[in-house]
Amino acid sequence: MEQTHPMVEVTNLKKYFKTKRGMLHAVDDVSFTIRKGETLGLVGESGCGKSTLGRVMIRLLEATGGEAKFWGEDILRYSAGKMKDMRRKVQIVFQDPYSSLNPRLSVSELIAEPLLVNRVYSSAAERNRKIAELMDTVGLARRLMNAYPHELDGGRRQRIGIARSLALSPEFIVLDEPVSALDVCIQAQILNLLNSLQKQFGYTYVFISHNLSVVKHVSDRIAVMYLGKIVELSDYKSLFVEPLHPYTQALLSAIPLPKFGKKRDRIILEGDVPSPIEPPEGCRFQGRCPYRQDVCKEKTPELRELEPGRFVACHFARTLVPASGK
Amino acid sequence: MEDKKLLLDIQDLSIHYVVESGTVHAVEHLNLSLAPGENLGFVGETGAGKTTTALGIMGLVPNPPGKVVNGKILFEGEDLLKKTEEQMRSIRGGKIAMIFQDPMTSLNPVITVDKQIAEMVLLHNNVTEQQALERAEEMLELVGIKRERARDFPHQFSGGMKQRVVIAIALACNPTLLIADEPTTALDVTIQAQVLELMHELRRKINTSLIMITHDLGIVAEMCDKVAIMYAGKVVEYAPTEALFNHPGHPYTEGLFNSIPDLDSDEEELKVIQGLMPDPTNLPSGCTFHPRCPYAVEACSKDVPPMVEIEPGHFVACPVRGKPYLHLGK
Amino acid sequence: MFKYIARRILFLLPVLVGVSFIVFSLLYITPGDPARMVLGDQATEEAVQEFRNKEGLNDPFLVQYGRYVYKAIQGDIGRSYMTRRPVSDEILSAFPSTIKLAALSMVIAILLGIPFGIISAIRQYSLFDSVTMIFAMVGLSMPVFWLGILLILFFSVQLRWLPSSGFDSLAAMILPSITLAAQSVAIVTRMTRSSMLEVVRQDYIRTARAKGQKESVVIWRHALGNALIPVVTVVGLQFGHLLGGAVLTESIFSIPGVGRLMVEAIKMRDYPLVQGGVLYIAIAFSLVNLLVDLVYAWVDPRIKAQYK
Amino acid sequence: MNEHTEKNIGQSQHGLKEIFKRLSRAPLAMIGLAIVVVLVFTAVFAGFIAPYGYAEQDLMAAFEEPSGAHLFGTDEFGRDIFSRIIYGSRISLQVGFIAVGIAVFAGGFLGAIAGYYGGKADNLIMRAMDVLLSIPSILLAIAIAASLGPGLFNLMIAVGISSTPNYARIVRGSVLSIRNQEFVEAAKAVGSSDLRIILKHIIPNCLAPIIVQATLGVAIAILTAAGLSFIGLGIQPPIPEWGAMLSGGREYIRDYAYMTVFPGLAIMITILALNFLGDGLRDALDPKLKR
Repeated sequence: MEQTHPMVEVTNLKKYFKTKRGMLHAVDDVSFTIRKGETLGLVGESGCGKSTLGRVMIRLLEATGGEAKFWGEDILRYSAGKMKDMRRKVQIVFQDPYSSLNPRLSVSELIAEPLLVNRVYSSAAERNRKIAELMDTVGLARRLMNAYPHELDGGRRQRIGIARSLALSPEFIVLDEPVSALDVCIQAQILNLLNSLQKQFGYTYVFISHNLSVVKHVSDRIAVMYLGKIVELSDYKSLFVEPLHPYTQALLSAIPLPKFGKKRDRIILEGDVPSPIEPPEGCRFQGRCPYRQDVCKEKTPELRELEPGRFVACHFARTLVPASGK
Repeated sequence: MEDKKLLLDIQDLSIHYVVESGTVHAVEHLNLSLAPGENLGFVGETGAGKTTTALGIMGLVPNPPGKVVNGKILFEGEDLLKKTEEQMRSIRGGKIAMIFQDPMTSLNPVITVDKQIAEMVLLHNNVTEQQALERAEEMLELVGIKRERARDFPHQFSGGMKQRVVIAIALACNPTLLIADEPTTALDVTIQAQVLELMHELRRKINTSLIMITHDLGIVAEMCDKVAIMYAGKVVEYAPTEALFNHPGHPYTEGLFNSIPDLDSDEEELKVIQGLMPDPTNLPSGCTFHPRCPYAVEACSKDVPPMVEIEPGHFVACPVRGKPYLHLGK
Repeated sequence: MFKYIARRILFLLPVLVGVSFIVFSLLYITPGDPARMVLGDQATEEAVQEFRNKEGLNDPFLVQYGRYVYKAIQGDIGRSYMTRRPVSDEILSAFPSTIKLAALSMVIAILLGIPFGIISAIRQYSLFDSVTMIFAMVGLSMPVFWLGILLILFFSVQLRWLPSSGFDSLAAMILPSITLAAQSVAIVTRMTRSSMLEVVRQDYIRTARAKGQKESVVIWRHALGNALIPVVTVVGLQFGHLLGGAVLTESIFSIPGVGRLMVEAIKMRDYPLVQGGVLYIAIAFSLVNLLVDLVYAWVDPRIKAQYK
Repeated sequence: MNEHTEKNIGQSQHGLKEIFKRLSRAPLAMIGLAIVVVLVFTAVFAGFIAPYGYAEQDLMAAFEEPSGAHLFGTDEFGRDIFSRIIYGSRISLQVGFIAVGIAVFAGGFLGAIAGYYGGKADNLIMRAMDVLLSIPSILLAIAIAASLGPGLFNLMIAVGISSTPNYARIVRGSVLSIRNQEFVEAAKAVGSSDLRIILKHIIPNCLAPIIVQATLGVAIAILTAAGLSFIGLGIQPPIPEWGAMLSGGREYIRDYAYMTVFPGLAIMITILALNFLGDGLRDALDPKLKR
């Protein structure tokens, strides 16, 4: 295998939003790469910027700064025409299976939309064949072709969203919390579907979620976000076995395990996540970190490769000492 | 379910909603009991009827369209369904308190939080307003909110803090039974950890029984002594937590466990339950789970399965699989 | 809070500039030569030209507008063609009656609309609710001018209980204020009802019930405070509606207010007076809106907090 | 929540049929609709229905009480009031529909631009609308009508402009809320152009509130127009406008009350019907009830 070049290279990506109270740093100087065929998990709590990151990197939102290279080319600088071609290769599945489908279109119209927009087929018959094929692929009964989204449950709606994203035979798909709105049984069905699709077609995924066990289940590597920054990035195993960043440690310890008598030592964080508006210098996590030192307030820790393949943004990773005083 | 002295004993409860498209059988012939001091996990997916059951206990099923059509809810030996509205009012909040799912909308936006807590105190205790407000501040401190914030409005608190206020309201009168309806579902996982920790601590201090409604088996493992699994309006399995987690009996319970990705091991594929929740206006005959059940036999579609005690205290409503199962082997 | 008030007052300025611009533009495009209107048909062409030059009527549009604003700030918005008196004097002398009429109607709308709306909502689908809602719909659909005539017909002509014109005694005020208030009563009732129904479905109402609170307290203490917040806005908007409706009401009941003045002016083609009336009423309405915004901030802590 | 039985999936109609089905469950709305249909029919075929011409004078028969010959009696010139009311429906409906058409078109255009593009365009347009809204709408209509002079066309323009800001606001609001829905993002993600997004995804989804507002708006427009005619700013005689007829009858109110009763009744029934229909439509189109 000669996978020297990663398929996706994101460098110093930034997205700020103007608000009444100042600049909101939703994504703040984020860099990572994704190899072909792998799944990169993106976890973090609400407001950490993970969904924004997913949208900015495929240019559904315009970035404030940085690069997002796909196959070596920065799509953030593409012209509108070139970007339109690019859209066929880069797709997204949304979180909310209710609001992500136009309520006035039927199932077949929804799936046909990308084909129509890009004029993939010239004849309606060919297009309909493709729609039927896509419905088979995602496990939607063909009799639902003329159904409307409001008649269907969340799981089937999400299958429509997936079929739509597959219509243009993309190579890269951002999955933005695709199972968060679903009950566990349906969630499991969708996870299996995504998994088998990847095996069958070799898709590359970015899987965004706040649910750690789901992310762990689907991902090859995982990036943990906190307040617009990636604080830790590594293969899923190391991350779960031996988290390096204090935030990752707290996050993992906070998951209630569905096993009897297996309780871990829980790290309870103080307080709430601070506001991402005009964040101060220094480590974003230092206000809640049980290991904080003086330097954490002054210097922003860079995401550094502590060991091959293991990145962490903490001045004291592996040398954490509980903060004195409190 | 033998009767020691039960705190709560629900017998054959049915609650229906009459809507345009038919009658929703939200709760159907439900049996459930709780001994004093116990913590019961009440688990099921969306639409299983967990919240409706809770509202039924509180006497707060919205009517119309909802109606309790059958059954008894014995609380400390007395049937709540036979109580007058006035008697219910003194039980509500005083003896049975409830925490609702969404802290963002559970508090009145135009009243300061101390007054919202004090209201509860005033209703169930013979105190002056001043004393009630004093108690409110104590409660705030107890749930980890500084006294200085007593006169703030709800919108000035974050989601986790609001849920603390909601908990303070619920516990202000030392209820005998606390019903918590998905108290952490709307919260982030680190905030959930804070709130669960708090509830853990307070339960010890206040010594109340708890019904924890949740869809998260992890929370049950952590918080509860007993578990009831609900499917399509019925309790299908009822067991001590340990028994349920170590050898779940009902095929649905088994399916639930299999649907959750395991943090400790790698599995390629999840063993899922096929199909969808049944339409609540048109439930399947016999065992409501039979259309999705991998073990179903012909009888399942005809007879409603009774609860069978497969080991002491472990009840399963499935005659086919009503024996210890091999979750162990996994 | 002070910051909020300051902001709201600052918002008023562009609105006033805009209103004056509209009013002036409308005056400008009105057919007919103002000079002729003032001087009369017999005036010579030279006299007209001289008047035009003197009054700056030959200047470009924007220059004339600038002058209009400059004068308006000093309270001079032209002279009436009919009476030759300053428009401001004419309007200000008529203004109290109009305000009195609108305010009286507003009070009626609030006193009837809010309670009826609340009771209707609490007893949704009851007979009371149905009857109230049908009456509200009829009230909403009743043309002000027709209602006025019917009331005169019945109470003045047939029963001879109340006077059919004037506004100087309490008895004389009754019919006009009822006439003008009818639509607003209907609107406030409907709004209060739907707002109550919305609020009663909220989670915090369930929380209050779960505390064991009495239903009446739940409604009065928890639901009402929240339900009235959007009603405040509607009441504010109704005031503008009432000021507009006053034009018709006044002309039916011969009340010496701005409205009747404007209707007379329309008949006499006394355009400065018509547009002056519009300007003054718009200013009054804007001030009322300002007041409503302040009340709004006062009742809703979420708004207050934004400007702390 | 899915409260639909599996079998019925794909059977539900979308669009007009579905809306009509839901509307048909509201009796008042159906009565409203029936009246509106009758009115439109009357307006179109006024020439066949009316027993007399609207300007046909018969001074010998002036001030006749309602009778078999003159259903609603005659006015001071002996004109048949029933016929004039029949013809009047033409004027009122014309003014109502065209004025609202103007307002929906202008307001919809401005609102859509403000909502979709946001920023400076939004600011400019909405501040201008605020200015218009700060003049009570009937006064604005009076001011415009006074400047433009009397006449049917001018009346429609005056009423249309005075209600434009309402539509601008409503359209902007719904465009804003729809623009932020994920399905618009999804359309962008598959490469749809702005135009396609607006035409196919945004506009069809904001039609509901516009239709409701337009129905209620026709009622308001008819009322406003009648009001303007009542004070002598609208339609000029002998054209039979209901408001003007009312105004004319006022002088004779003590002796010939029927002259004011019938035109007023005509206005009220029309408005009532439109309001019932609009209310019913609001419920039928409410997406909250749909789920």
